[in-house]
Amino acid sequence: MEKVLDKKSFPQWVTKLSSYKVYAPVQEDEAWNYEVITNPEKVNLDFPNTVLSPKKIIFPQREVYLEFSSSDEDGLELKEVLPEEEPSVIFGVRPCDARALALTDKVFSGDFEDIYYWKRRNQVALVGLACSVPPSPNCFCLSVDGSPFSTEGLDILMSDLDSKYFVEVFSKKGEQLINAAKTLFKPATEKDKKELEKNRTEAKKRISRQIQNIKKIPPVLKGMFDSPFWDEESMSCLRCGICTYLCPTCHCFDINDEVLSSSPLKGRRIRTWDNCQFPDFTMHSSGHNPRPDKASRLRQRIMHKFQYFVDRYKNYQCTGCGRCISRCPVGIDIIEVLDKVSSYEG
Amino acid sequence: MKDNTYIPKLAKIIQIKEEVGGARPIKTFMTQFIQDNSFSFKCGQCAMLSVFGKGESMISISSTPLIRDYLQFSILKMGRVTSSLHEMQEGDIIGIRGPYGNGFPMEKWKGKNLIFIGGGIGLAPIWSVLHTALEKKGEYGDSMLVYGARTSKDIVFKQELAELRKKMKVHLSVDVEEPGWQEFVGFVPLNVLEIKPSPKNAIAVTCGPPIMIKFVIQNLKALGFEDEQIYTTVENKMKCGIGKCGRCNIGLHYVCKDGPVYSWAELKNLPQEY
Amino acid sequence: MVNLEDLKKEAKAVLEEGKVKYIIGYEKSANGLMPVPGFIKSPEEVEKLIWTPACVYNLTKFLVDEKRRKSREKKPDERPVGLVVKGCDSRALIVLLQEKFINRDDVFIIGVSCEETGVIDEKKFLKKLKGKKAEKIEFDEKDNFMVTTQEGKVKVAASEVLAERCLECKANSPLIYDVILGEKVKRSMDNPFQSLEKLESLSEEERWKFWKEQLSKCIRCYACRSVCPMCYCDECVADTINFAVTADTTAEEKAQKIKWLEKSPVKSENFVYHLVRAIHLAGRCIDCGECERVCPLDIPIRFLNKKLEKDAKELFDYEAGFDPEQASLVSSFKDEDPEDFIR
Amino acid sequence: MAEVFEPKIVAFLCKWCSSAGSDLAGVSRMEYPPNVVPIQVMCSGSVSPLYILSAFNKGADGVLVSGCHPGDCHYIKGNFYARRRIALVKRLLEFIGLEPQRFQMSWVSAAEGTKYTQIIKDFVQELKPLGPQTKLRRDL
Repeated sequence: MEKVLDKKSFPQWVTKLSSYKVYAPVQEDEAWNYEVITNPEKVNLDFPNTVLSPKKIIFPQREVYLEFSSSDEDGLELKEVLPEEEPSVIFGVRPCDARALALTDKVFSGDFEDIYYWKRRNQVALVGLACSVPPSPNCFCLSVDGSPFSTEGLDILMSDLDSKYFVEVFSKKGEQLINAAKTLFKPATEKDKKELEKNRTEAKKRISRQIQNIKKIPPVLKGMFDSPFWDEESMSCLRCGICTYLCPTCHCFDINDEVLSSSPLKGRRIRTWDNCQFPDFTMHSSGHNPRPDKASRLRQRIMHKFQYFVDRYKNYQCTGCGRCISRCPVGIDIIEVLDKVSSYEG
Repeated sequence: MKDNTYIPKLAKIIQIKEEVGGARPIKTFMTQFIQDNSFSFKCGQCAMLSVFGKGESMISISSTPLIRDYLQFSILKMGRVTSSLHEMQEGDIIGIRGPYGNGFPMEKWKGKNLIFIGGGIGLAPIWSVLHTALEKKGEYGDSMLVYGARTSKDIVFKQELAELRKKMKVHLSVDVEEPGWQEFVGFVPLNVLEIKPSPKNAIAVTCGPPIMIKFVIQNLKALGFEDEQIYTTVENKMKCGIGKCGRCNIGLHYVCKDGPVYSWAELKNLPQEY
Repeated sequence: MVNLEDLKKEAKAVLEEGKVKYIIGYEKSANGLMPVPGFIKSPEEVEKLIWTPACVYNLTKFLVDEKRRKSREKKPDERPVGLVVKGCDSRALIVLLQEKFINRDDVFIIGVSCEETGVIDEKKFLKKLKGKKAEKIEFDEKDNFMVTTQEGKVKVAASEVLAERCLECKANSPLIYDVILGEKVKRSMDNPFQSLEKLESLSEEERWKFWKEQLSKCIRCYACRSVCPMCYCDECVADTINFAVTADTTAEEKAQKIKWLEKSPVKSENFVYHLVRAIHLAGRCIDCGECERVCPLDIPIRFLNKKLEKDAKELFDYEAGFDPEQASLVSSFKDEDPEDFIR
Repeated sequence: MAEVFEPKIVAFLCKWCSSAGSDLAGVSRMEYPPNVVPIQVMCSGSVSPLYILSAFNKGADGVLVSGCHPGDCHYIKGNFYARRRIALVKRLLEFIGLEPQRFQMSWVSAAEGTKYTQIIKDFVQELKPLGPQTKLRRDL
């Protein structure tokens, strides 16, 4: 289903969605992030790359998933804590962030379906915004099977046609959002479609960065486990967690208990984000650590995204959003690392 | 609604037996589920034990799946969770979730002689598959156990081992000379060379400290065992147990889901990340 | 004006004599304005070295990595490591020497003076360019920078894009060095705590509201700790495993270790982490501003350290990183230390 | 009667002086509010800032660090180090907006039972109007 929406009436659409919890990119000083919006009039869809991707709404950095308490009469009691019923909408989702969620969907399904993830995922509608101008100087979505207007993971994709948005709907959830304000949407005309195609070809040309030959990387990586390449490349790494915590496709997590009172015992088991750059990620309780230094951890980050994930799910676990390049404190550039990998004969 | 594997089922500790005292104590716990007992598993699979307020720890199930009314775990006191388990009394409640891991491919071992080689607490995962093989006498060839520990005090399942000698060949060893010890003195891999088990129509299963596994596999290959005939289990830090939290991988494999049991044919091609 | 060729010449000389293992300096990065930390191993590679107003990193942190790497090698190469050092970085080096974390002959110091200006604050700079993409930035005369963008060269006044710490700079040329480049010029220094005093002047409730909002944003990526040269502990109280675990650590030790803060990135735990880190930096932080630069959520955590720096100066007349022989702030005392707050 | 707020105070008392002072107050049957959770430490110099932050994190409404008078320290210099460290912690906590009255330090010798009770009385009086400490308390 293809429609057209005047930019002027976009705020009315957002107001009509009052039964949803509405997220949109919100600016605070220089940084943009997806937050719950209070005033539909002030939703601004002209924004650079957000610091954190919409993943933080569907796979929050911290979630309580089990509460345990013990009392003298009925001993130990467990209570499963499921996410609340909150139909929500996220506006301004970049295609690369939506593709990232489509990749994370693969991880959290399979033989052990993660009901916490899926409960949230199913109640959040993703309204995408195609990138007419690359939101970050380091976008490289074209190199990893993505594009500035890809639709994977999205319920609706809005593309900017100066005075109006070209609106494509892909799912029932998307249709419900449209039906909430049916009158605002007009059918798309041939002229709109032609203009859309023109904009899209230009948008593609504006993506300045790309990986040389991505196809060569997974096979080359297979033979590079023991190569000294990783020592040289990780010399400047400071072992912080920025590249993984900001990455829209990273899904590693940790499970810990938090005790509110010890007698009578009351507490909860929580899941928080975790990442492979920290030492306690893989350290055995005996102190042995299979990945003891930053070289092995850089290797794990690159291999997981460009070889293990490719073997297991037939996709690169990277959608080219460029956040890890823009925010690395020492300027380690994953594109340069990958270009060196593809031309590496160790 | 598919059951949520993250939520442990409550179980009561019905019996605790102290196997080994001293600085590296080992205790065997027998646990019984409070509500349903529909927990079925394969030999070599593990379960995530929960001590609420402390955390979880992945432990291999050492009782045979043929026993329905309890699960047995032998636990070496190592960290926060295992220490709290060691402080528990009979009747205390813990959480168990699982079963996790691929378990031993026993269907491939029909009619084969089974050679079990264990070191220290490594006997726990072997205990389950060894008793299952004994129970189903006809299906397998004759089995043999080669087991060693640092000192005689560190040997687990002492009474059961004496019982076992009546049913199969058991070769014990201690690492260092000890008054009153008649059997082999020295590391387990050397004991294997001493016993020279025949590789003909045989499967070798070895669990124990990584250093022991390395030399046992070396010696087994010297004795003519093929890579497909040698099985072992791999240890890595685990938190989710279902291949999602991303930490226990060796190369492409998540040890908690695709492992912990690997034949040497598979393991030798995987990177040394355990 | 510091001449880049002199820097290359010095570096090449030291490398050719084999006096150093390698030199840590600022290297041209392939695609951006900002340089990357460079590890120059051979004399030919010195061509990669650059010195521009974008050389913001405090490279002293890599001495911590070097020490860790050396401790893991069986036969380590005992030669010192060359290090390109600005004025503020040299103060960080002095604190590491003062705390005996490294000895003087572990490092060959190539000092570079910022003279009249300093280094840029990347966010201020990009905001100033309003979207135009900067290819290169160079020191120009006295106090402005020459920026080459796609539309040609543009002059930018240094003071508009300088990093906060450079506006409050206390050491514009290195205090310790084996070789020095650029003149040691006295610099008119603004009040070193001007930005801090604005925050201090707020009421208690306003300050609490400010810090509550800021520290609730923290996602505990620990970039501030990873980039800080003073944060060199192997085991940090903030980590879940906050002590050295070896084969013979007993189970009791592991079980009894106190978990000082939860891993959850919630306000209360973020406060414990940031406040204890600030206290552990009291009298050690030399205000290189890296913690604030790298924070992905732009949390102004530098103010926590600035506050303690101001207190150390006012209460105990103590300044970090000026004298390697000086006793450290919290392991020394004076009889006349203030005690008016003690009942 | 509205439920009166009783502040909970965590007091780090140095074993040689302040803790002995509080014992003296107890032995001499001196009356003072029971709001204090005393933690005996070997010296006020051994009170790490992490103890103070952890106390507030676990819900303390007030924290007191009490040691020997300068010159009386069993380890000669412990209280001098404490003086400096607690001064820094106190100013940092004020800077982030914690009510200054919530964190106090005192010198109490083994003979000053009355002074100890007076300090506790004053402390409780100052804390009562502030209400429970919710700023640094765990919000899990």
